[in-house]
This record gives sequence, C-alpha cells and structure tokens, in this order.
Amino acid sequence: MASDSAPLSAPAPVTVRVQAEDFDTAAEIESLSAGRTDIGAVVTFSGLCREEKGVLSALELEHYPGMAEAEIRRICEEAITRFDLQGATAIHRFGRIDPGARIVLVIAASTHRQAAFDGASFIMDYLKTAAPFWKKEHLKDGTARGWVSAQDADDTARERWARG
Amino acid sequence: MASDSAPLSAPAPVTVRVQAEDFDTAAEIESLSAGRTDIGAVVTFSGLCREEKGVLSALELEHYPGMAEAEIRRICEEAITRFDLQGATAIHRFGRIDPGARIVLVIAASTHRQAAFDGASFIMDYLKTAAPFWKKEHLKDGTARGWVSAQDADDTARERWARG
Amino acid sequence: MREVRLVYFAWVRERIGVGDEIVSLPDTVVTAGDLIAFLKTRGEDYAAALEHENVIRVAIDQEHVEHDEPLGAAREIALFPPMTGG
Amino acid sequence: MREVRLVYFAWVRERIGVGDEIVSLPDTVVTAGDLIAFLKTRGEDYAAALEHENVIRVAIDQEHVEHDEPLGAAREIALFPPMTGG
Repeated sequence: MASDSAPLSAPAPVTVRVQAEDFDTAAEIESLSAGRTDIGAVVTFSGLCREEKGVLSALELEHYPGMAEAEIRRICEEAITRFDLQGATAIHRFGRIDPGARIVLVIAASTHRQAAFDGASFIMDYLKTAAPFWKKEHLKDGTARGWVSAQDADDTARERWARG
Repeated sequence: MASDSAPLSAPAPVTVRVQAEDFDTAAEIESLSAGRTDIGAVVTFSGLCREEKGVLSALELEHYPGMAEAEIRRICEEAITRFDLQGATAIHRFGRIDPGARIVLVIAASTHRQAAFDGASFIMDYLKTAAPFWKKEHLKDGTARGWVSAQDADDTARERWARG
Repeated sequence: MREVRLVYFAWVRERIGVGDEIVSLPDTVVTAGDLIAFLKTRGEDYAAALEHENVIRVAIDQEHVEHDEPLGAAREIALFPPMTGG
Repeated sequence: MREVRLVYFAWVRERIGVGDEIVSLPDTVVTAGDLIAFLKTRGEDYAAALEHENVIRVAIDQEHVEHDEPLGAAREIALFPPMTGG
C-alpha cells in the first residue's frame, strides 16, 4: 500500500516499540524532531490508565508479540503516506499498568498542523481496533473484574477514516 | 457561556503563559496530569519554527502584552467547557525564534481521546486567528523579508468550529 | 491431515486453558471459519471459548483475516477477542 | 474632545512610526471605524498604515471589536494587522 504512493522526498522515519517499560515523551519528541527544521507541527497523544471509582488496582495488558509491532508499523506507515507526515512514533506498553501511568504514546510530525492532528488521531483510532492488545482489570479487593470489552465507539471512530 | 454548562466536578486547571524563554514540554504535561488518575488522554501540539529553503535566519514574534494572555486564556476556557476537558495548557513564546525552535505548546487533557484531540485542535485554530501575535521573517543575508501574511486557510480552520 | 501452530489470547486463551498448541487439521478444514467449527468439537473448553463465533478474530501468520479466508499454507493461526489496546 | 491611548502593532506600528501615543479625539469619532478614518487625516504615515481599512483589526481595552463598535469609554485602543501567531 505505502509503496505505491510514497512521497519522493526522503523517507519519513517510523519508530515503533512494544515494551513493558515506561517511556519518556519528551525524549521521543526530541528524537523525532531534533536537528530538523522542516517540521512545523508535532502532535502527541498519551493514553493513561484511568481509574474511575477508586476500585481499580491495575490494568494488565496482554499482547501478541510480533504481530503487535507489525500492525502498529503498518498503521504508522499508512498514516505517513495518507497525511504526508514527516515522521511518526508509536510506543505501546504491555504487562501491569498502574492507575495514572502511561499506556501508549503516538507522535505525528508534519509541516502543517492539521496533518499532524489527523495523523495522530488516525493512528490512535486504528491502533485501538487493529493492534493485538487486550486489557484486563484487576480490582483493589484482589479479584479480577475481567477483560475490558471492545467499544462500538472505537469502531465508529475508525470507520470515519474509511475511503470509498 | 461557560457558566451555564460548567461541569459539576472541580474546575479544570488552565495554565497560560506568554514568554520569551523556551519551555519544557514534558514538564508541562507532567504538571497537568501528575497525581491524577481521572485523565485518560493527553494531546499536545508543538509548533516549531520551520525553515523551508535555507534562507531564514530567524522569526521575530511581536505580541500585545496583556491581551495575548487574556485571549489565550479565554480560548482555553471555552475549549474546556465545550469539550469537557479536564485541563488545558497554552504557552506561546515571543521575541527571536531560531529555525527548529519551539514557538507554541498546547496541551488538552480529557477522559476520552476524541475530546482531547478536538480540544487541542480548537485551541490552536483560535489561537492562530485570535491571539494578538505577529511574525516577521529575518533572512540570512541580513534583510527582513517582512511580516508573515495571515492565511485564509487559518480562518477556514477556525470557521469549522462555528456553531449555528 | 496437516499440522499448524495455534495461538490464543485474552479470554480465548483463558477459556481454552493453553496459550498455544500444535494441532492436526483434517483436510475438510479449509477456511478460518472451518477451523473455529472444528475446534469447537474438541471439548467443552473450546466450545465455551468459541461459543460466540462472530466475535472471534483470526490472524493468519500475524495478519488479520475474515472468517471466510482460506488457511492456505498458514504456519501460525491466532484466535482472540476484539482488541482493546490504546 | 477626549484623550485615549492608542497602541499599534506589527506593520501598522512600523508604518505609523510609534508604538503608542495619547490622542485627543473629536466628538465626531464614535466608532472604531470613525477612529481609523480620523487617524488617516493625521499624515502620510497614518494614511499608509491604514490604507486598506478592511484588514485593520481593532481591540478596545484588549478585546477584539468590529469596526462599527462604539468606542464608549475606551481607555486603550489597539490597531493591528491580522494575527499570525501559533
């Protein structure tokens, strides 16, 4: 897909990582944009572990090693082609995530702000519905509430990017 | 406007600064979200000084002290009400800005990702057309290319948020 | 008969009771949907895990496929619930 | 006659040649548009700065207003080009 319509300029860097460790948002922005003067806009999305009613002990994030990285890379490359991004980064954690902690980071860089916003939003919408990750909730009373259900709203969000 | 539909929860923090100095994106994200577990999504927009053809020496950013802060605060507060944000930060620099350097940072925090994306995008669109800042380009040959012209595209971007 | 590696995730994995296994498939199993129907005959755990066939997602060699996709020369087939990352 | 503080920015400031000044306004100056028309009579620099009236933006006491807005009891009136921040 990407190869047919790739821009003529130098390839835009794509960084994808799936890891248990936390990440450093500022370092990732810096790594994408340092030493470049052709980037006018950088949009980042950080997804955090939300704790709604004081009962959640932690999230457990399971993933499909190999396919998770491959799917996220495919999503980022599609965003680069589609929105003419100058770079994209996506980092997704797995394992135990405490309330308030970071889960996912997406960065899109472009010459123009709308492309950067659209690129980051597109990557997130596809990542939520196509990247093989599953969340399980563990409660403070020691029980597991169980697996988080997929949201219809996420499918709807993804569908708005569909092209006829 | 804000008072009629304000959420019942604690007021969302708004941080606005207009300054000559650079800013620390990570520290600003941290300051908005640290110690909170009710934020699920944080979107940041960083605007950088773009250097297209190797001729730009620097941008000079003039602003209207007092009004600049007041307009940006008004824009952020409107975004908080409209998108039910849990916090917003906007920092805009003035003075001399070198190619590749940061000009503006907008952060929007929310429980849900679409609200965070929309909030940051709304703030940027209004900030570009309503906050009293003006850019002048200085060229490497020592001359001033002059004041940057306002873009029709920026007015169009702002108009999409108009409500009937 | 041919052997493929099956991998399971999230509640599909928990209900079946293993994360991965090598299974011999009869020649009548042609598509991803055929595979799900075949697995449901392997016992109560499989039947429970795959009860609501329409929500089960399938990946062949780490690429998403529809249920009517032929398995072809698949080496690794994954079955899992709708994804909830991000 | 009454006195107001006028402030100018960007190329409006450069063309007029000062950043701010106190000006006495005749009673015939009622709206922001009247003010622009009045200033254009004050000399070539003003006429050049305000030549294209429709692009000049006005703020009264640091709030954006249209050209038909009455100046009222304004203390500080700003004239400037379309903004290009962000």
